[in-house]
Amino acid sequence: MDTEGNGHRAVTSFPPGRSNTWPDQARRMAREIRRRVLELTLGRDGCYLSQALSSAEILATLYTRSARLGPSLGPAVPPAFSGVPGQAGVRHGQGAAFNGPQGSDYDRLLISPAHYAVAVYAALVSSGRMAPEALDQFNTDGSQLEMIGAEHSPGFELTTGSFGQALSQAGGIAMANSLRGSSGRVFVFMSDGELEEGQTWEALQCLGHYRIDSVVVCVDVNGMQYDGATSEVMNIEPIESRITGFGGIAVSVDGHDVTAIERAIRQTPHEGRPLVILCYTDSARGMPMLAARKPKLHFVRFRNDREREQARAVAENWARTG
Amino acid sequence: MDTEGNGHRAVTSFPPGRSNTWPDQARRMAREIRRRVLELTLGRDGCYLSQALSSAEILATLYTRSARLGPSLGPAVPPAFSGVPGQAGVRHGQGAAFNGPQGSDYDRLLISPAHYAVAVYAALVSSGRMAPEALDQFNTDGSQLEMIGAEHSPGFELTTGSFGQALSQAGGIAMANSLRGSSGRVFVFMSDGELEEGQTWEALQCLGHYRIDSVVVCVDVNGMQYDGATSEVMNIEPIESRITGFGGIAVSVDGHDVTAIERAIRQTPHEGRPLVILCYTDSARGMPMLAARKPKLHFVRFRNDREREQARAVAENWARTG
Amino acid sequence: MIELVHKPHEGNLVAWARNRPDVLVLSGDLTGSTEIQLFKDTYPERFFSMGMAEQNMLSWAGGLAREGFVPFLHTFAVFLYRRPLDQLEMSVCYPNLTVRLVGFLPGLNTPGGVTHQAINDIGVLRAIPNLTILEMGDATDVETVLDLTEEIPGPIYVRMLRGDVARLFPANERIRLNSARVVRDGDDLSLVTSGHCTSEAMPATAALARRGVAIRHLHVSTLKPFSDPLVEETIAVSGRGVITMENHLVTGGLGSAVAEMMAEKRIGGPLFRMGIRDTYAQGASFPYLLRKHGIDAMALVNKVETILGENFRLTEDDLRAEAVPVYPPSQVDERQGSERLEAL
Amino acid sequence: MIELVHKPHEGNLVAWARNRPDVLVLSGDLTGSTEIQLFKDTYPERFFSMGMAEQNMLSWAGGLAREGFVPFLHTFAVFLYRRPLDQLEMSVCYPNLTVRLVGFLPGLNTPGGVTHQAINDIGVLRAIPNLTILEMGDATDVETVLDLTEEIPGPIYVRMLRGDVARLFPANERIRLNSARVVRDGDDLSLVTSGHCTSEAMPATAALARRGVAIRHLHVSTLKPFSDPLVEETIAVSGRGVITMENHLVTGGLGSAVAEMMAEKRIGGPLFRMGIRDTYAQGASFPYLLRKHGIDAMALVNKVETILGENFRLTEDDLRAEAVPVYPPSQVDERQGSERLEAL
Ligand SMILES: Cc1ncc(C[n+]2csc(CCOP(=O)(O)OP(=O)(O)O)c2C)c(N)n1
Ligand SMILES: Cc1ncc(C[n+]2csc(CCOP(=O)(O)OP(=O)(O)O)c2C)c(N)n1
Ligand SMILES: [Mg+2]
Ligand SMILES: [Mg+2]
Repeated sequence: MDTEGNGHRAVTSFPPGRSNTWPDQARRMAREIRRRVLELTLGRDGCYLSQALSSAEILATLYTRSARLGPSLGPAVPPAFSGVPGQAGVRHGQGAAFNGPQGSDYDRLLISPAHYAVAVYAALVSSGRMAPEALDQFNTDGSQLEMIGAEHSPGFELTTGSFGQALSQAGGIAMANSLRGSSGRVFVFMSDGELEEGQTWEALQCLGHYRIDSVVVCVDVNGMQYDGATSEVMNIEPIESRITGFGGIAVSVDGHDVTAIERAIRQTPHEGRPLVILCYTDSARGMPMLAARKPKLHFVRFRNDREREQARAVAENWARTG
Repeated sequence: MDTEGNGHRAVTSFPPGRSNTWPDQARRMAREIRRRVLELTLGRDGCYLSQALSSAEILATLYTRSARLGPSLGPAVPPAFSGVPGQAGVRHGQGAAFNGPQGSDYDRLLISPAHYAVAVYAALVSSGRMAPEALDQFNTDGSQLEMIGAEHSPGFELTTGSFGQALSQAGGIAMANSLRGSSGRVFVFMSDGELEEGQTWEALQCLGHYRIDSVVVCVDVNGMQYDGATSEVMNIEPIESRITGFGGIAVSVDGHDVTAIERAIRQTPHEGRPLVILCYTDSARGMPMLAARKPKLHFVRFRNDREREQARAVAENWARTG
Repeated sequence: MIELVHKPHEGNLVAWARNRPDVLVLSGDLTGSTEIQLFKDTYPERFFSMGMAEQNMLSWAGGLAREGFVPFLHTFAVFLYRRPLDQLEMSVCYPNLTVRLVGFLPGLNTPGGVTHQAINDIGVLRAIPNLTILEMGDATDVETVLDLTEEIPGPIYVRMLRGDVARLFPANERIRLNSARVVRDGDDLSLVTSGHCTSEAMPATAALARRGVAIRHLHVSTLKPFSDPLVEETIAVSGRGVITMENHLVTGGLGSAVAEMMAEKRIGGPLFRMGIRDTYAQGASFPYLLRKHGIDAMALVNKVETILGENFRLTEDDLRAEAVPVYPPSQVDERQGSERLEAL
Repeated sequence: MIELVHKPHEGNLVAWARNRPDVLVLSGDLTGSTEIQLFKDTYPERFFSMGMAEQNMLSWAGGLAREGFVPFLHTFAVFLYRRPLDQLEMSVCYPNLTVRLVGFLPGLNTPGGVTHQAINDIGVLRAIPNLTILEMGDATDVETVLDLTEEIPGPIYVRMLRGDVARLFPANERIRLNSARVVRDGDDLSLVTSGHCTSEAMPATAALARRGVAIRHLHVSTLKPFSDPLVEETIAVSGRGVITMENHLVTGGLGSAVAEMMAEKRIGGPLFRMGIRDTYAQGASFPYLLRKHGIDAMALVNKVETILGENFRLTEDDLRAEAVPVYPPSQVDERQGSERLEAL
């Protein structure tokens, strides 16, 4: 395993002169993800902001360090939506181009909770895989940057807006890899709400049964779902023992600590078992002004001018320290 | 809770003079279940025999002792199939009549793996809830005693031939009971193959979330499914920790020991949690001649005259000692 | 000026359930998006959060219904028929239980993309015995459908509308089972629409009327059963043909139901089915998708022109002039433009 | 004397897969009942046991197909479209992946009762974009369908037959996409059948021919797409009407597809749809259920009599005399009688 991380990363978007240790890069990327999604939240009067706040470090760690991804093969500014698979010339999974080439030398990064799309798009921008102006397309008619990402959306490879289906598909991809003798890992980014779907457990059970250890799952355990706290809506704890019981290896980490996430991925022995990193996170991370609204933060719209001003100040501060 | 067991039991089918402690009754009932299903297996040249062999003591314990069931309200010999629910005058769940009246004084017994039907029918006969000649109808055209039971079939209340759906329905029934202030428990008999279905875990999760402790599940862990050993086909172990992780209380017992099953049901504290009794069983129990065919015993047909003779001898012996 | 009713289902459900203690609401973790927050606040003891586990929710509802409760399941339509189809069939429809499925985001009417677009719900569900299928077309439909459910002991699927819903039909002319509403009369062509397409068709038929094309227009709200004599009669006297228009695939839904009636009764025709033409769709705003898939007002005009071999030179402005002013113009962008995000 | 082919799929799959290393088989814990034990024994490294977890199986297959493998899923039909409909749609059909769904126990042809009867699979699946739907009617269909799949890059659902399958069509006249087979010619009535109903109809049309009724009979094996000119032409020249006959609900399947064609093209008619009439069924033997639901040979005779207003006084014996002797008489009870149990 390449413990030195990803040699292919495009980090040119980071100003020279800054520290270029990967954790610093990742932290900067996380800040940029937050800022860009916050700006969209202000510009569009509402967005899946809390998901960016909770997952920024997870995505940044995967893109910066843990997932071996080659340089993007996608255009800096994605073209308009060209059709659904099956229509002339349209193939499945086209959004994967932004995660670079596929093959034995590379890992795969699969996004499961499709409403995290805006955070993924921001991660692509902040890792130099997509131009900043591409975000202007977000959720506009005819754009591939859909609000709920699908497999044509940049950074996506699967159509997972109906939750809980990515892990099974990852299993199929990982099994195909092993049949072909390819050593790439398959990273799956999931939300904690998805742990309520029975299919998630069918998938883990099957990964365990086939001793597939090339699948690494990172779960954003932000403790909330649409209606509120998971503990109130439908309890999922103790997640660790659920995962262990179903054949996985589970590690809980502070989901805002990039080195902790990275270390858990790199150092946890999990031979013959899928690895599940439970990234416990705060859905208001970096924006204390939102903390009072927890756990009802599934979709954030600022309520008045005062809130908007406060938020703008946060964004500007992040831009300065970017 | 009525620790003295079921005062309504009809045990008249047992010869007088025999020991009438409930464990002895239950053991006799188990023997009769095995014998009757074996006779059908011979008479029809094939049947779900191994399911009767593995589950006989579980069903016998539930019918004899653990489940508070009133006397059957069904006719000794069930009439012909009268139509599907929705057709004039046909209501859902009619097979439940054989388990007696419903209401606060009674428990419910729900059968999940519908191919165990023949064992259930035999249990009804051996507990005096159905006449022995009713079994002649088994799997004949126009009879309610279908090979794969459905909710009109004697002893059934749900239509569960597509596996893994009974536990959720039991949850709804138990929740309704508690909304109405009814104290009856809901017993669910399941097979181990059903533990592979994601829905089973959605159901357990929900029972745990709502702290529903009136549901008691008895699983026939015979270690096999259609294709062979569960460990080979799709591993489900460690079942105990899976269940604990999902909010249940799990107890493993020897599924052929009626007192162990009964004790586990009666004595295991499980306040605020559903109770799951994992009855580890032997699918060739009582018929060593079948042991060599394990774990491929999902449907048993004797292969030649010698086997049939041997089997007939076993049946006769059971009849004598019945 | 047509009335715009704000969240008709939300308040109606609460009022209607007041003296019906057996009515329960089950939520699939989309309480705010399916207008049941008020129910939850008003009757917390009758509201049950089922999380994101639709298979369990469907079977669980079956269990509740077996005990005499009347569960109303609220989630997006796709999560009522795709994820839990087996449970819907075996735990609810086979036993013919009194379960009500309230499905939101019909057809292309969602900001959520392909995974949220219930473009084939009617097609899938028409193939399920015992199930009654109702589709809401206006605020009156929404406000009166709960009363209608009481006439139907078996399971019901309601293709629901949310948010601000136009009132197209008088508030006191309640929805009736298997009974279409006559929107307009005429004998050049027959038009049968359902759901949103009814309001889409109204300006088109009005503008065409000015050009001398008289269209008999029915609004259908019961997709199953489908044996309304009014529909049959309308098809039979169909002049140059019958058009169906639905926010759904052309296969399996309204268009197919009409085709079956026409073929079996050998009446009317030819049939022109407007709808999504056997394809999945991308995520975008509703008006954009309606246009792209040819099920908006102008598409209807074009279809009529093709059938009649004429060109009426109708512009978007002509249609807008006819448009029942459902939304105050200033709010159109606010409501439907993709620029304005809504939580799902 | 018509040939009876023993397990045509089993051996065919093994032979066909020999030089196609990308072909994988996924089993839903029904290996012995879906004729893939031989595949498992022959290519153990290409056989994958997925247990009883159909949702995972469908999505997993999507993952394999994305990587260039061609998974053939084998289980009972109900467990391919009911339990995992969402996964079938979102993980397989939306991305238009090369996944093959081999579904057993079509319609009422199962000892398993309502939970095992795929009586609405065609109806549900015709509403799914990108999916091709094939139904097997004889051994030649079964033996040649794998070759046909290679012409279709997207997902395919095959309604499969198992066990001893009659050969109705010459072994060298392979199944073709969207191409019906002419079983018999005539101009009094048109008859379109699929699956088992084709062999059910043959003795009936033969006996009716002796009474002077000339029926044009087509066997359809592609349910989607459904645009075969031969079907259209047959419907158009339909004499006194068109009969469809299918081992499926009358809604959503062959009958609806024909109705759509008739209504849109304004051809032929009236249409008489034979099939299960919008109801679930009990568990019993196949012949018993076919008779009870009116889709056996005698039911077809009765339908023709009703249409023509005649009584041909045909008896079961008359039909039996015509019957393609598919099963050696001595084996009939063995094979189909409910007295003889089969494992599912
Ligand atoms: C199968 C399925 N059911 C329901 C939904 C609707 N839905 C969208 S987001 C969401 C909440 C899921 O929880 P989580 O992803 O943890 O949400 P967050 O932390 O972002 O609030 C739900 C129920 C869905 N997308 N898929
Ligand atoms: C949802 C579903 N999938 C598949 C089947 C087909 N099936 C019938 S029995 C069986 C084996 C299930 O395991 P188990 O009940 O433990 O079997 P046993 O111990 O009796 O061999 C299967 C897969 C089914 N009935 N339901
Ligand atoms: Mg969450
Ligand atoms: Mg078992």
